[in-house]
Amino acid sequence: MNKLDITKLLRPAEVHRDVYTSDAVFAEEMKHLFRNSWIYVGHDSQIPNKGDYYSTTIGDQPVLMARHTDNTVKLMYNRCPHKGTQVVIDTKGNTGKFFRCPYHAWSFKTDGSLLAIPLKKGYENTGFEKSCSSKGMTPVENVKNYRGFIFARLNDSGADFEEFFGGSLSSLDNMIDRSPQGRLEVVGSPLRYMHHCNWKMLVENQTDTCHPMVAHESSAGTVKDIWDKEGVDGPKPMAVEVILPFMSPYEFFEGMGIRTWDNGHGHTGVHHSIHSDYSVAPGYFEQMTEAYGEERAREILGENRHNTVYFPNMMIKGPIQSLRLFKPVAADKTLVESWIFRLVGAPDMLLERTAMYNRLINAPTSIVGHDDLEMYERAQSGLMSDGMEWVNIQRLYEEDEADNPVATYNGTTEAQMRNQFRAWEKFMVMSMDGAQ
Amino acid sequence: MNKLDITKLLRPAEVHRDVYTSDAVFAEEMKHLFRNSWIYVGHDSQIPNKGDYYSTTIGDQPVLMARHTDNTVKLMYNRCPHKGTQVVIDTKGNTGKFFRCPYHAWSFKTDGSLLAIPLKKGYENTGFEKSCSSKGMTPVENVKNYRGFIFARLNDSGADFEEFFGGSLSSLDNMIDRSPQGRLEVVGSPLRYMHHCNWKMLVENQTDTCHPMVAHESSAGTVKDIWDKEGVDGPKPMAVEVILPFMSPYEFFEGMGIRTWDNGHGHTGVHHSIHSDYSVAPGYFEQMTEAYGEERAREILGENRHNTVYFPNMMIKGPIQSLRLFKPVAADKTLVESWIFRLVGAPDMLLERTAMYNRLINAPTSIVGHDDLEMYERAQSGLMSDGMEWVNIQRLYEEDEADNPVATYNGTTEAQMRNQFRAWEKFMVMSMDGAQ
Amino acid sequence: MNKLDITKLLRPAEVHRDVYTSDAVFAEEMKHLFRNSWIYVGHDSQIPNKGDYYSTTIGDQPVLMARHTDNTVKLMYNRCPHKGTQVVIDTKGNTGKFFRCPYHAWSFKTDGSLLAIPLKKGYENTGFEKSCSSKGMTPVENVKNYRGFIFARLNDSGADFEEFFGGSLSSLDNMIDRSPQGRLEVVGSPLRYMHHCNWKMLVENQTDTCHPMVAHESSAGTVKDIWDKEGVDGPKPMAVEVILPFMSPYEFFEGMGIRTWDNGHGHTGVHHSIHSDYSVAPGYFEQMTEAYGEERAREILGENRHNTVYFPNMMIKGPIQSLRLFKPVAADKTLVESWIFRLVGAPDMLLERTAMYNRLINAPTSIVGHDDLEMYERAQSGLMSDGMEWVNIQRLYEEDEADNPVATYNGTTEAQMRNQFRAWEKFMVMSMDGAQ
Amino acid sequence: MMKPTEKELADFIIAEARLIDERKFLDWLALFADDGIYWMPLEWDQEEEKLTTSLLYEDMLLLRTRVQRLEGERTFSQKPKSRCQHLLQAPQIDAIDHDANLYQTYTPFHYAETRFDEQVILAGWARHTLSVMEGELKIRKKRVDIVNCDAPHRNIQLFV
Amino acid sequence: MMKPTEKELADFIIAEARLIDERKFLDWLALFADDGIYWMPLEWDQEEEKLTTSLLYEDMLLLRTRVQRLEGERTFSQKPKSRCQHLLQAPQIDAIDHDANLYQTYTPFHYAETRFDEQVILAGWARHTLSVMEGELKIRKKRVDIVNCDAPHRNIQLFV
Amino acid sequence: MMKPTEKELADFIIAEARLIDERKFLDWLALFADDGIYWMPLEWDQEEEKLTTSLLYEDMLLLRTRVQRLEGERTFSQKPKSRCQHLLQAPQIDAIDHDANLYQTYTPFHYAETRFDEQVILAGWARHTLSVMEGELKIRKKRVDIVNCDAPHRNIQLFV
Ligand code: FES
Ligand code: FES
Ligand code: FES
Ligand SMILES: [Fe+3]
Ligand SMILES: [Fe+3]
Ligand SMILES: [Fe+3]
Repeated sequence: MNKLDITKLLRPAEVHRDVYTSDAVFAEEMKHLFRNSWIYVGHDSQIPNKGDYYSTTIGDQPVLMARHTDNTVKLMYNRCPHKGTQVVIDTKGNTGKFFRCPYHAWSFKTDGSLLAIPLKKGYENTGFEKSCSSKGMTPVENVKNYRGFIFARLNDSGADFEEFFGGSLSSLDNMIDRSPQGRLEVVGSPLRYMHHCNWKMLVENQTDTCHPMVAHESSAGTVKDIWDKEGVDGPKPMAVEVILPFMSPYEFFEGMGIRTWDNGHGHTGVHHSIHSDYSVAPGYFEQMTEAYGEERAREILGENRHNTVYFPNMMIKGPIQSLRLFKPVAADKTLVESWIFRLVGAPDMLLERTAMYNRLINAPTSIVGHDDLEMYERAQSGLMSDGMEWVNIQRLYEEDEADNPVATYNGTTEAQMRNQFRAWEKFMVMSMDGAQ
Repeated sequence: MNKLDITKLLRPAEVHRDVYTSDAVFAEEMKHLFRNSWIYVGHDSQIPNKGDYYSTTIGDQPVLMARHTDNTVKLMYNRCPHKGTQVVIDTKGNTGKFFRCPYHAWSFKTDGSLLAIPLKKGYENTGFEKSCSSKGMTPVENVKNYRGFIFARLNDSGADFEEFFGGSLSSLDNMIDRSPQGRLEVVGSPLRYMHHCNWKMLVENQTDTCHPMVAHESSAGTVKDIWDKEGVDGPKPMAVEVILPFMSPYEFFEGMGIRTWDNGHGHTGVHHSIHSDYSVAPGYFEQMTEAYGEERAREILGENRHNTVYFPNMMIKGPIQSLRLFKPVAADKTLVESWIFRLVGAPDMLLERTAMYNRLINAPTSIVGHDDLEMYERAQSGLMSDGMEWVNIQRLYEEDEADNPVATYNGTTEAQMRNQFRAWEKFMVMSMDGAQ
Repeated sequence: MNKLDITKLLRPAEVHRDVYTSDAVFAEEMKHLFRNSWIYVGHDSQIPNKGDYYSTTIGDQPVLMARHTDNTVKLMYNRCPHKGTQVVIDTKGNTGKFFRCPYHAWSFKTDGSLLAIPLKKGYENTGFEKSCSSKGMTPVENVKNYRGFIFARLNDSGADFEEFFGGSLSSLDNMIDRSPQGRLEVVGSPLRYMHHCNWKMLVENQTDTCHPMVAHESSAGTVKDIWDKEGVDGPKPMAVEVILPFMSPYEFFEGMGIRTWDNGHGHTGVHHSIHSDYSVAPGYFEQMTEAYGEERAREILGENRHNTVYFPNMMIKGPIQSLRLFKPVAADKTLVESWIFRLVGAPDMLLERTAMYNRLINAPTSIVGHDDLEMYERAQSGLMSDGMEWVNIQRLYEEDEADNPVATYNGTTEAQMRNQFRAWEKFMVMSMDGAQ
Repeated sequence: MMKPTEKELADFIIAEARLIDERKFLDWLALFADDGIYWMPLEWDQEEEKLTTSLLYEDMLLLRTRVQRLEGERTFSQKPKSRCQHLLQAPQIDAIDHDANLYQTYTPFHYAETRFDEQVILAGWARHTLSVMEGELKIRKKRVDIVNCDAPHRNIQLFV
Repeated sequence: MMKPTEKELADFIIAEARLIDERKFLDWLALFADDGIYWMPLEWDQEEEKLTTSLLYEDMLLLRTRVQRLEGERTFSQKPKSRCQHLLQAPQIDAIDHDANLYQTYTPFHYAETRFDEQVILAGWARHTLSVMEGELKIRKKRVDIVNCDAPHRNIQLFV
Repeated sequence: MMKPTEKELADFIIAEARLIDERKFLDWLALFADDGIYWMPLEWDQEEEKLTTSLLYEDMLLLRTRVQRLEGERTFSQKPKSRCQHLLQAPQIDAIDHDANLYQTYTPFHYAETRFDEQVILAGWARHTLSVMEGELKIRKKRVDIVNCDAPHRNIQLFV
C-alpha cells in the first residue's frame, strides 16, 4: 500500500473499517507504524543483574532485552546470525556472561556482538568476515531507559524520544514519583488476555468515557446493587471502592476532562478520576512528605489521572501503578498484557490494591474484562457488514482540533481517538513511498 | 476477477475445479452471487410477536430480522452505526420496543432507524447529521415475505422476487398447502452440520440421483438387509419406511423425473419420489378435504416432489416439510442447517415423521449424513489434484438445453446441475465490470 | 514468481530467509521443484499382491500406488474423473481387480484406466468421449522401481532417473545389499512427526555435523553421563551403543567426511560414521559370505555411510536400514515419516536395532527428536526477524565448489547444504518463464 | 441379581463404556433391553423426544443397523475406521427403585473420537435408566447430553 | 455430622461440581463459609495470595456479584449464556484434622466451557480446605490451579 | 504388603500419576521394578514389542536418562519447562494372581501437556502389570495406548 491508500482510510471524524479488519493494513502497521514509533519493551527491574534477560516482541519482531556487563540495558533482535535460531525463548532468565546459541554454539556478548564460533578456522578464506552474520546478533540502536521504563524505535530515522512523547511523560513521572524513593518494581507475571479483535479497539477504549455506565452495568452495576442492599455502614471493602466508580454518571465523566498531546498521546481524568477517592494507606503520606516535602507530596498525590494512552499501544494508570500493553497479533487478534508495579518504599496496602485492581478489571476471569471483550469482538464481526463502511468518532468534534494537538476537553469527547488516528496516519506514511 | 475470469471457469457440461477450491472465486461469490440473488433468511413463525428478532447471515453478511411495531418483518444489517458493534448476537429473542447497542446505548427502532443517543448534545455542530451513522442501522430494502418464508436480496438492482423464482414457487406452495390451514411453523432448532467442502457440492447433491444406491449402500442398504432378515409381516416401522427408498434401483430414479426452471432452480421427483409411499396419518385426509375440498386435497397430496433446489443455496422437501440451508463459510467450509416445520392443523404423526427424517438423514450423528459428508470431503481434497482440472456434469447433456430452461428430464440427468451453473454465471457477472 | 525472483533468493553461501518462510515460494516449490524432481513414493513390499494399493502424496498432489494385474507397480492421481472424489483414502488395502469410486460407482482398472460407468448409455451423444474424464484416473507416467524403491516425476520433461540420481544410488545399493538376498521389506507403520518449520531445515540438518555435540548434549550427553557413572564392564546395551556416538568430538565428524553428488544429493560418513562400531549380529556375516563371497561381503559391510540425502526430501541410513521422508505441508509445516526395513534373510537382532534406533531418534516421544525440533522451530520463528535477512551456510566454502559437484570434503563442511540449494534453484526454474 | 447394589450399577456403566472403546459392539447391544432407547437431544434441557429434532433417538433396530454398518464392506466413511475413548467420572446413583425395577445413574464424561489425524473431544453427561431383566441389568434408556449440543459438529460416527 | 468420613468429603466435592454444571449457583454459594475464598493463582506454584496478581481471588461479596451478574438482564457477555462441564477424578483426601476441624482434598479435573460454537477445555487440580460448620461441610478455601495458568486465555466466565 | 487389595492396586495407579504431575520424577522412577518397562505402541492393537517401531519402549536406564535430562542445564527443549496433568478414570483391576505375584490394571485417562501457550490433550488407556517386591508394589510393565497413536504428533516430552 502507498501513502494515498492509507490517507483514504481516514476522515476527520470517521475511520474506514478496513483499518480494523484488513490483513494488508495490519501488515503495513507492522512494517511502518510499529517501527517508526517508540514502543514500550519492558522495565529494567525485570533484569536487575548482569546477564539477566527478557525476551518479547515489538510488533511482529522478536527482541531480546539484556543487562549488559556495563550494567546498561541492551536490546537486540532475537535471531542467531548463523541459521536464524532464536537464541533464547524463555521469557526471562540469566545467561551469565554471554548468550550461546543452542544449535551450533555460536556465542555472543550480552550486547549481541559475536564472541566465538566453534571450529572458527572453518570460516577462514571463505569471505565470512564480509557477511552480515559475522557481526553477531543485530542490535536495536534506538533504546531509551526512561526512569526504568525501556522504550525502543526499530527504524533508524524518526522522531527522537523526547520529541515523540513530549508532555505525556508527565503521567509516567507521576506514577514513578508516587514511590517515596522514585522507583518502581515489576511485581509478578503479567495477566495475558487474548482478544479476537483489532488492537486499536482496545486502545480507543482507554479514553472511551461513554461506555462504562452502559457496558459495565452488569459488573459494576451489580456490585453497586449488592452493596446498596448488603452494605453495612463504615468503610467500603477495597473491592467495592475499586469497582463502584465505574458506575459514575455521565456528569462525572464529562467533568473529569480529557487532555491530548501531540503524536497521539492523551489521558482521561484531568481534574479527577475514578481513582481519586481511594482510602489512604496509613503512613504513606508521611513517607512521601519525608521524601519530597509536604507541598510536593500533595502535588504528586493530588494528580489522579485515569488512563494515559502512550501511542500506539500502551496505557498506564498512575494512581494504581499498572501498565497495559496491547500487542498486535493479527488484524483480528490482540494479546493484552497487564503489568503491575510496587512503589518502592511505600506500604503494602497500595500493592494489595494494585494487585486486586488488576485481577478485578484486567483478568480473563474478570467480569469487567468480560464486559469489554464482548464489545470488541462484537465490533470486529460487525465491521464485516458492508451496510456501513465507516466507524464514527465524531462526538464533540471541532473543526480546528488538529491545529491544537495539546488541549483539554470535556471528558466525554472522542477527541483523543481522533488524535490517535492523526498520529496513526503520520507514523504509517512517514516511511512509505508516495506511490507504489 | 472480471467477467472473463468467471466465464472461463465454465464449459457447457464441465466445471473448472477452481469454482470449488479457489478463495478468490469464493470472495467473488460473496460479493456478487449472494447479493444479486434472493436468499432465504428465515420463517416468520420464528418471530411471531412484536420485538421478536432472529439474527443470521446472508453470505458473509450479518443480518437481523425483526418483527416491527407495525407487525411487518424488517431486515437490517446487524451493525451499530457508531463503532460497528453487533447489536444482538443471540440468535433469537425479544428486544421489546427498540434495540439498544450494549456498548454506548445508542438505540434503534425495530426497523433499524435511529431512536436515541445518550448525551446527544455532544453531536451538535459536528456535522454528525451528514454522516452515514446518523441514520441508524442500515436496512435491507429488498425483502419478501412469501407465505411466511422470508427472502432478501442485498443489492438494489437485479431480478425481482417473482421473476427470480418463477415456477419454482409451486414447490413451496405445495409444502404450505399441506397444512389444512395453509400455515407452517418452525419446530425447534435446526441441525447444524459442518462440512469441510464447498457449498455447491452439497447443492448439486440434492438432485444427484445416481449416488443413493452407491454412497448410501452402507446405511440404507444395511437397513434393508436387516429388515429383510428380521422384518415381521405387517406395516414397516416409520424409520424403515423412511430409509428403504434410498436403495431404490436406477429405474426408480430414472422414472421419477427432474424438472428445471429458469435462474437455476429445479427439482427431482416430478412423477413420484421416495416420499410417495409413506403411510397415511389417520384423520389427515379428512382435515384436508374439509379445508380444500376432496379434489384439491388429492391434488395437493398427490404432488410428492423429492428435493426442490432454490438457487443458490436452499433445498426443501414438500412432502416431509423440511428445509436445508447450505451456508457458505469458506471455499472449503459449509455449514448446513436443517429445519423442520409443523403443518398447522395436521396430525402430530406427520411432525413425528418429519423430526425422525431430519435426525436420520441430516444430523452430524446420522449414518446417511456420514455417507454423504465422506463423499464431499473426499472430493474437496481430490480436486487439489492437478491430474485433471475439470469436474464432469455431462450425463444426458443436450446441446440446446440452455434454450429451454423450463423442462422435464429423465431423472438421472445432470441437467439441473448444469442449470445451476448457468445461473451461477449469470448472477456472478451481472454486477461485475467487463474488465478489471 | 519468475526465474529472477528465485535466483535473487540465493547467494553462493547464503540463503534468503524467504526461502523458508514465504508462502509464495512454497507454492512455487509445489508447482515446480516437486514436479521436476524424482520423489520417493513408497516401497513395493508395501503392495506385494495384485490389487494392493498405497495412497500418499507427492508435494501437494494426492497419488495412488497400486500393484497392477500384470504385477507391475502403477501410479495415478487419486482423483475420480467424474466429480473429483478421492477413490480411496485408506493409506493401504487391497481393492481386488479394480477401483470403484464410492460416490457413483465409476470403476477403474488398477492402472487407473476407465473400466465401467453405471447407466453408461446416459453419456451417449453427449460428447463425453472427448472429455478428459472419459480416460479414467490420470496416470503418472514417469515411475521407476529401483530395486523395490518406487520413485516418480510428475512433469513429463526433466532429467531421467539415472541422470537425476547418478552416483548417489550407491547408498541405496549398499542398504539393499546388506540383505543376503538383496531384498528389503518395510516393517510396520512409519513414525509420523509434525514439525512447525520449513521442510528444508530438516533436510539441511541431515548433513549438519556441527550440531550433535551441542544440540544433543541433553540427550546423548546424559546417556553418556549415566553410562559413565553406572556402566558396568562388558558390552554396552544396544541403546547406549546407538546413542553414545552422537557425543563424538568435532574431530570425529571432521574425519568422517562428506561427499556431494550432482543434483543436490550427498552423504556424511565417507570414511566412518556413528554406525561403524555396532556390535556384530551372530551368524550375519556367515549369511552374507554365503550369499556374496567373503570379499564382497566385507566390502558391503565395510561401507558405513551415515546419512545420505536424496534431493529434495528423503534421507536413508544404509547401515541401520531406515528411511526418512520430509513431506512439505506448508512453508512452516513439515511432516516427517520415518520408515524401517527388514533385511530379508538376516538375523532379527539387526531389525531389533533398527526399530530401537527409530524410536530413540525419530519418534515424537524421542528425546533426540525433541532436541532437534526445538532448533527447527526456534529458527522458523527467528527468521521472522528483519534484523538479518540471510541464513549463513559458509563453513568451509570454496569458490570453485560449483564446478565440481562430485567431491569429498572435510566432514564439517556445509558444502552439501550449498549443493542442495544449487539443485533447488535448478529444479525450481527449469519449468519457469524467464519473466512474468 | 434381583436388587442391584450401587456398586453393581456403577460397574455396569463403566463396563458399558469399555465395550464401546474396545469395539465390542455386539456385546454392547446386548446390554440394551428390547425396548431400549439411545437418545442424544439437540437442545439444552430438551424435554420433547419425538415431536422435535434430536441428534439421535434410536431403538434397537436402528442401533443394530449402526453396528452392522460399522463393519460393512461398503461403509466408506469407515475406511479407515474411527476409534473412540470414554473417560467417565464415577457414576452417581440418582435413583434406586426396587419396586418399580428402575434405576437412574448420572455420569459426567469426556469422549474422544478420532479418524485419520483428526480428534474431537466431547464433554457431557450420560443419564442411564436401567432395569433388571432375567437377572441382568439392561438399559431401558440412555440419554446423552453434550455441553455443546447445539454447536455445528462434523461427523460423530461411534457411540458417545 | 461432626466428623466427616472420607466418603462424605469426596461426595461433597463431587456434589459441588455438579451444582455448577447444573447452574444452581445459589446452592453452590451456600457451600461456602462466610469467610470462604475462591482462588485461581496466575503463576505455577504461586504462594502469595494478595500482594501479586491472581486470576481470581474472591470473597463471598464478589462471588455473590458474579452469580447475580450471570442472570442479569444487561449482562451482554451472557447473551447467549455460557455452559460448563466438570469431569473429576475421584477426590483424594490429603488431610483430615478433626481437632482443627480442617479437611484438605485434592481433585484433578478437566473443565469444559462453551459459548456459541467455541469450546475450551482447561485441565487442572482443585484443592479444597473444608470445615464442618453447624453440622455441615463448608468451603473455607477452594484453590484451583490450571496446568496452563500463564497461557493467554480468552474469557473464562463460569466457575472452574 | 504381601497380597495387595483392589484398593491398594488402584491407589498405587492414582499415586503414580500424581507423582508425574508434581514433577517428582525420581520418586516416580522408584515405582518401577529394576526390569520395569514403559511402553507406548505406535500401532492400534500392537502386539510386537521389539521387532517393530514403537513410540516408546524403555528400560530403567533410558527412563533415568529422561528424568535426568528434564532437569539438565543444556536441555533446550525444556527452557521453558513443560507441564502435564493426568486425569484418570477409576482404575479397573483386570487380573489378580497372588501365586504368580502378578496384578493387571486398566485405566482410561486423558493427559494434558503444555509448554508456552500450546496445550495438547491425549486420550488413552494405561495397562499396568504390577508385582509385590520387598513388600512394595512395583511396575513391571506400563503399557500406554493412545487413541490416536498413529496421528502425526508434535513433541510429547513428559510421561503419559
Ligand atoms: S543457528 Fe545458531 S549457532 Fe547455528
Ligand atoms: S458502538 Fe454501538 S453505541 Fe457505540
Ligand atoms: S465422483 Fe466418482 S463416480 Fe462420481
Ligand atoms: Fe471498559
Ligand atoms: Fe446422499
Ligand atoms: Fe540432530
